[in-house]
Amino acid sequence: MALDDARQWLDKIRALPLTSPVRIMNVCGGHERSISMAGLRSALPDMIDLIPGPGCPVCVCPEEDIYQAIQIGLNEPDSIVVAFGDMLRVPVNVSSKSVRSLEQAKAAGADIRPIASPSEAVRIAKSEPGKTVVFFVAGFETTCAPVAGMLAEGIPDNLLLLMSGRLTWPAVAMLLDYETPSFDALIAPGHVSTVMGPEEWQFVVDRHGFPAAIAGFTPDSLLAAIYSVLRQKLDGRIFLDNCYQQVVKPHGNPTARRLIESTLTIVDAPWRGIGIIPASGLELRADYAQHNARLRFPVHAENARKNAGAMPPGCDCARVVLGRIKPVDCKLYGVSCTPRSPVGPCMVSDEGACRIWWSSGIRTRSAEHEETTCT
Amino acid sequence: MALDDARQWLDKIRALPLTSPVRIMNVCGGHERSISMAGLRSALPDMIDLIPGPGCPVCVCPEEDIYQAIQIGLNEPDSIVVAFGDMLRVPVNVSSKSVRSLEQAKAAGADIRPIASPSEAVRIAKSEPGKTVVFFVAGFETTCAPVAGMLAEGIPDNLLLLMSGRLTWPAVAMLLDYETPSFDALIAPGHVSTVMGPEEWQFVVDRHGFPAAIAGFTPDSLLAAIYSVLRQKLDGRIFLDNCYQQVVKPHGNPTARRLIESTLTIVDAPWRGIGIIPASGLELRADYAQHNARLRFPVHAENARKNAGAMPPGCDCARVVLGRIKPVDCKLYGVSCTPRSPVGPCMVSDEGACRIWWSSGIRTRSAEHEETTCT
Amino acid sequence: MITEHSFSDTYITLAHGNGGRFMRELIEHLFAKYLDNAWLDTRADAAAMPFDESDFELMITTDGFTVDPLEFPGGNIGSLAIHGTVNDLAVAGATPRYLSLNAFIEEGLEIAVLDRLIRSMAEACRECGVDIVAGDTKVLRRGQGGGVYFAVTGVGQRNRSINLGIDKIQTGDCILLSGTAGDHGCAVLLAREQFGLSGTLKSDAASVFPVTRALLDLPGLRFMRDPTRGGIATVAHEMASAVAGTVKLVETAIPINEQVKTVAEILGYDPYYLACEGRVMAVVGAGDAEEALKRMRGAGCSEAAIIGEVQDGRTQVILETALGGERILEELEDDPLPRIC
Amino acid sequence: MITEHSFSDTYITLAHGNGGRFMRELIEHLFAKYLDNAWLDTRADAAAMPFDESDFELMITTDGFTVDPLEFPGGNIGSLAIHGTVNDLAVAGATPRYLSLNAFIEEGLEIAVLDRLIRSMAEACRECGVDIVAGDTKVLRRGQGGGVYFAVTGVGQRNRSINLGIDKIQTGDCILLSGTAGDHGCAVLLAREQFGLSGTLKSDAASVFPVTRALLDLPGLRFMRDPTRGGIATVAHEMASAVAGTVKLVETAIPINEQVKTVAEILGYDPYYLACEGRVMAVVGAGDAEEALKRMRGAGCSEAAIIGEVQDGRTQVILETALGGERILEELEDDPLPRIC
Amino acid sequence: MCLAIPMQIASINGSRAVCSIKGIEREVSLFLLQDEPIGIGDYVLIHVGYAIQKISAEEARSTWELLDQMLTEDAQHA
Amino acid sequence: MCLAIPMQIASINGSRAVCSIKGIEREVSLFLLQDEPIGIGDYVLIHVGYAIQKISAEEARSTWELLDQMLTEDAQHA
Ligand code: SF4
Ligand code: SF4
Ligand SMILES: [Mg+2]
Ligand SMILES: [Mg+2]
Ligand SMILES: [Mg+2]
Ligand SMILES: [Mg+2]
Ligand SMILES: [Mg+2]
Ligand SMILES: [Mg+2]
Ligand SMILES: [Mg+2]
Ligand SMILES: [Mg+2]
Ligand SMILES: [Mg+2]
Ligand SMILES: [Mg+2]
Repeated sequence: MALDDARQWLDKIRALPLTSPVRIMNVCGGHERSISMAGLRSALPDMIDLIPGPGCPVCVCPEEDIYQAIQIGLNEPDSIVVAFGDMLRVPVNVSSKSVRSLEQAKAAGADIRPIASPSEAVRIAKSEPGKTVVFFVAGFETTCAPVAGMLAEGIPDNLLLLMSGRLTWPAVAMLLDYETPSFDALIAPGHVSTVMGPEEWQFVVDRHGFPAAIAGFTPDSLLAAIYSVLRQKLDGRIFLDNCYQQVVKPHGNPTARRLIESTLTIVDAPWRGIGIIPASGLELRADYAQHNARLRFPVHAENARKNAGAMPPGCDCARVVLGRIKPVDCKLYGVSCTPRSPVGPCMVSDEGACRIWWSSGIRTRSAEHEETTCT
Repeated sequence: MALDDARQWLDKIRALPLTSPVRIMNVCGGHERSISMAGLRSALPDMIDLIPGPGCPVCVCPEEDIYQAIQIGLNEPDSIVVAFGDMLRVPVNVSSKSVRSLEQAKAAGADIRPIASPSEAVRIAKSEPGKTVVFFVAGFETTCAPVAGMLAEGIPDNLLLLMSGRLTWPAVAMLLDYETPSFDALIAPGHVSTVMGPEEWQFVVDRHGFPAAIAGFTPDSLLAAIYSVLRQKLDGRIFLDNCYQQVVKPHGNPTARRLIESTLTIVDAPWRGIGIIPASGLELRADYAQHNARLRFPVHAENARKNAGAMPPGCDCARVVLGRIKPVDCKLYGVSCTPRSPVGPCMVSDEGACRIWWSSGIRTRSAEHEETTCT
Repeated sequence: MITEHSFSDTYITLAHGNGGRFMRELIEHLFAKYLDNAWLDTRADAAAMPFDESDFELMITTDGFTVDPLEFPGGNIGSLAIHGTVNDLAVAGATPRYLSLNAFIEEGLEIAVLDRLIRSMAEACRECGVDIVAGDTKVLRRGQGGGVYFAVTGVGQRNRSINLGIDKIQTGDCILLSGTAGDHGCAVLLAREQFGLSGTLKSDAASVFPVTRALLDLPGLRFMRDPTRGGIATVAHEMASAVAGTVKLVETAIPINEQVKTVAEILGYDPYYLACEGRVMAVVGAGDAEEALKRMRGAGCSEAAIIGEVQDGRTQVILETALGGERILEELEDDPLPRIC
Repeated sequence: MITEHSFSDTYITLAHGNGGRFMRELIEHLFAKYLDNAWLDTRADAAAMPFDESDFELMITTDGFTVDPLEFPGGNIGSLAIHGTVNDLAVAGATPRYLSLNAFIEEGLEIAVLDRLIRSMAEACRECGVDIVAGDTKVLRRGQGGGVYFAVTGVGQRNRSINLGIDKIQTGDCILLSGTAGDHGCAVLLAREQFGLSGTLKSDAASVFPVTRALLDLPGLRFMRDPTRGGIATVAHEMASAVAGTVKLVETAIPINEQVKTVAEILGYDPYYLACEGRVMAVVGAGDAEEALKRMRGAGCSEAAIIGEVQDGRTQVILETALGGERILEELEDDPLPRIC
Repeated sequence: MCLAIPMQIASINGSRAVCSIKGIEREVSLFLLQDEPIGIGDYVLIHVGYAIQKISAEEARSTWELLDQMLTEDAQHA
Repeated sequence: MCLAIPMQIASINGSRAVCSIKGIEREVSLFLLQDEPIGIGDYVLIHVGYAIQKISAEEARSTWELLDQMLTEDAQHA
């Protein structure tokens, strides 16, 4: 049924009288993944260019934070580091002989466990009272809401958090403030909007005059949103469309927003490869200082560590994440950087733009994508 | 060479004009084991009856102490119990479905490790600073001396001791105070004397007029001692002979004795199956209260536990240990009690009289040993 | 020629045992490098070797079995060890005869559990018509190892006239799957009660010998394999490499249980990489594909389907999506981890 | 008739894997109870079974290998796995031909170590003239498991005219040992660097095929076995049970390395229970004993000796001590533990 | 990011619930929907084990559908 | 009890020593012999990893040997 709907939307898009290329950015790795899983790029008209933006919390998670999580696992006695599975393979900037990821730390003897819910972090902490459980949280608003819920419900003394929460809209706002934005229309993230409400994205339309639509994660919802922004552009009627009304309600989930406000605080925060974006991070409020792994443990990053926080040499993730170049435009893409041995974070996560492009079969610039430079 | 010596001693013994049976007691499991390993019982004239006495620290170790060690291993979080290997299989008086020995506690998940030296206890404690290491010490003077050395050299904070040290001579004194002692002559323990000096055994000769000789652990030394006590009896010249002059020096090892005195204190102590023998136990001095597992942990033995400290029903270990009956005289011997499923402690240790007799091939009273009742 | 290979890792990780590329490279560049001989083929399910002068070849296969938990809906590690070994012989075209069994048992395992495992093993042997003729047990020090590991070697016989092999695959051949994909992997995952998930799904673990026997005299039969660790995507990759072409799978044609789809969605896994333990992937000349399908169904595989074909093109596995788009199914890199994204 | 057996334990302990009585009972009353069939003989080193109509029987054996540490003077778990498997075929009178290999590798093992192990394995294969023709690897979650376990199945061929077996043993037969007892068990113990002990002793691990081949056509040859787990005392027990008589070993005749004697003394162990991995215990009619000894020595076993004989009497193993006394060698109850007494 | 799927509430126990979809059950937290009227049979969107929103029965649609419909109606009325 | 064996001191490092016998070495503590003059080459008796006494070269003998000898000499002198 949804599939029939998707076909209908596809037909409607194909029927649109597009005359020039349109670059549509999404800022949600889940969108990017659905696009790729459903093979939308190959199904859509060539004129439409789907551009992944800074939508992967794994890719933008600061290198220093991952390094810190690894060092806690390796060095703090009786520690257990838990993290969502996506984070376990992201590399940090150390020599290839050192421990480069949480997964390698696990092989080297650290107790690192992938979890699929904050509830599991609480359960593990309760079942191992003699250990210190450190929950390394990288995530956007959608993920920070359950974490806030977990905190508000009360957590055991031996559960600490290493928070790398991030807000999505400040990153998009920054992209739009560039002189030449790298896209023409925005697909806004559906689950972020489910929690925070669609109103957060109104600025794209109001302040910048860009077509925008909130999409869900099924092909039909994504295609509806793509159709919407294309029609907006063609018809010159720009508004914020909501193509995910099943769950994106006015004002989002007020309870979740209240819990985020009461447990977390907004801070200036570094995005990997991008730098600091003002007021874009979510950190524990001072009341939770006892549970803040940043305060409880020494900063393990030796000052001497070269390239702390920097992108690996040659890696163009920063510009990829900003949508300024496409993955294939990075000189390392497919050369020294592949999913097998990723150089930059964008090649690690299933949501990373480089990884997704690689998985879509795009191997070299010269082969299929001579036209892909979008700067 | 020592073997040639042994043959010569054997010939000398065989040449002695024995006319009535002589019961020679040893109070050292090591002696008993050497006797059995060398097959001395079958090699000696029938008139000579070698009787094992209370010479096995494993057999006489109080049941309550073993129970306590097991419970520490099972219940105290982050504990490691270390013990000399001999102690791991000794059963306590609980139902056969419960955890009955340290070895079963290990199978049930406790961290129990056999060690061969007090130095290993220190090493383990140092290498696992997050754990509490409990060293369960059952042993006679010989073993308590190295433990005293370990204490005097200084031990890590996380190393506790559960002391079941015992002195040998008070047990022999008790046997001699009986109306009808179960033996006619004593082979005194060589390594206890090495540490404590031969003088400790002078009372056997002086106060009780019993032949006595200190023996080492090679067949030649044992045979020399057996020859000596037989000659003493035959010639009517009773004295304390030292057939182990290589290491048994006057006053023993004064340093070891001094260290025992400065770290351990003599207490009234229960012997499994025998009861309390006054001033026969070695416990930590008050200065080591911080390292005393008895003081640091609750007594795990619930008061409700039936038979705590008692001998198993039907088990005659008490009288076996006292040399008042021989193993085969116990009704359970070879019936419900075998090395495979020991009932009493004497069937557990390689030094236990019942185990040793079983290993010597003695299976039933009626078969080879109709004459073995010695009460 | 054996070329030198330098491993990018210093330590063995779980990825070296998951059926994917890391494991293949470990086998090719370490085990096979040293152990190479005329009969060893690390890509084959069973090894054929001369032994006597009669009509049959002696076939030997071996597999190690580790599952957490030891028991799961539809089987346990005991029955699985038999089925897995029998299946490797079956897909190679052999009739399974004798097995050897090694059991590595962890200190502290409940004897009652072991009793159930070995009993299931015996039942599976009877059902498959095989006998365990040699065995050994070792007890391991308590670890986090999960209780028990089995290693089973299977010896079977194969008619010398049978001529199957991954190198027999040709462009234009059809690919069949004898049942739903990923049930075993998903059932085991659910049995772990990790992630708060539960379901009624059963493992597909079973002998595939009835299916392979039914296909064996089909003239167009090129190759069969049981898609175990790494799932159908991994077998598709092996086929693509062997033929140096494209294996195209059709999303809508692949039978997948609804519960498998749902679990995959919840955890962000891809069902094509989840293990089966009672399925056959068969490659058949296009002209015989319908007949092969009929025979599979006749052997009790009601959900058997033609799921794709072998095409000229780059060495790759392509999934034609429901929307008519295309997606590359990459070679499995690593064990799946639960995702939030 | 299979009789019911009730285990005195609730949990598996290390004693269930040490070659002694607990393990035997586990195998007899659990594994064999369920897996019983015409060919399975839990007491045999290798299983003989009909396979073809030619002069040879197909022989299959299997063994699991766990050693801590993985490498020890005189070998490692890789070479040991080959020698151990080859030896089980050899002592059964077979010529080893093909092997299968299962490797269970613990997460975190250094690849360089694995590299050394598999290399040694390959060398051992070449030296023994066998090929590994099937294999599998599994990676285990990190435990205290010790890095790697191997399970090896061996297939060999044996001339149908050969008629060896533990049931061929007769009263009056002589028992030979091809070299010193307990070297392997002691060398591994020393390699553990536990108990602060060290020494220069090497494991005896090696193929015994040259020895068994040399003995094979001796008319008086009744039985051969490699005294591995449980040592020569355990094999002597198996012989005593089989003949329902007394096996008498002579202390002064048993070759034992001085270092083995010393370690046994220090820790309170009994060397007769320590494992060999390159020795043969052979039972030979008294009239052929000297010839058997000559052949063993001719096959390079300079320390081979006649160490005892089979006598009428109670089913037991007696050690005649140096002083002419007698001592019962009990059936191994449990793994040895270091003693203070 | 923010992988989430719809499930139906099968049972509720305080702020915990068991949700199910197509035979798969998952224990989830309803803590983030504590201010919503919610009951057995309702559909919710689950992210990392937490219900983050109640799902209404709408289809995936774009405002353009409504606009086009209105325009068509306008045209018809005109 | 008190299993102990003689070993020869091969090297000394503070209160620790390496002792050897017949090719087997063991690390032992000399702490209990701290008041004895002790050196490389000396034989000591080791119990649970501790040297508990220095060993002198005597044979296993009984006082009776001495007594018998004295008696024989007495008889000869008489
Ligand atoms: S290809 Fe690799 S190095 Fe280049 S931008 Fe992408 S992740 Fe970074
Ligand atoms: S035979 Fe067993 S029950 Fe009887 S005295 Fe000896 S140890 Fe105790
Ligand atoms: Mg196989
Ligand atoms: Mg297989
Ligand atoms: Mg297979
Ligand atoms: Mg075996
Ligand atoms: Mg075998
Ligand atoms: Mg073997
Ligand atoms: Mg064998
Ligand atoms: Mg395999
Ligand atoms: Mg995203
Ligand atoms: Mg004693």
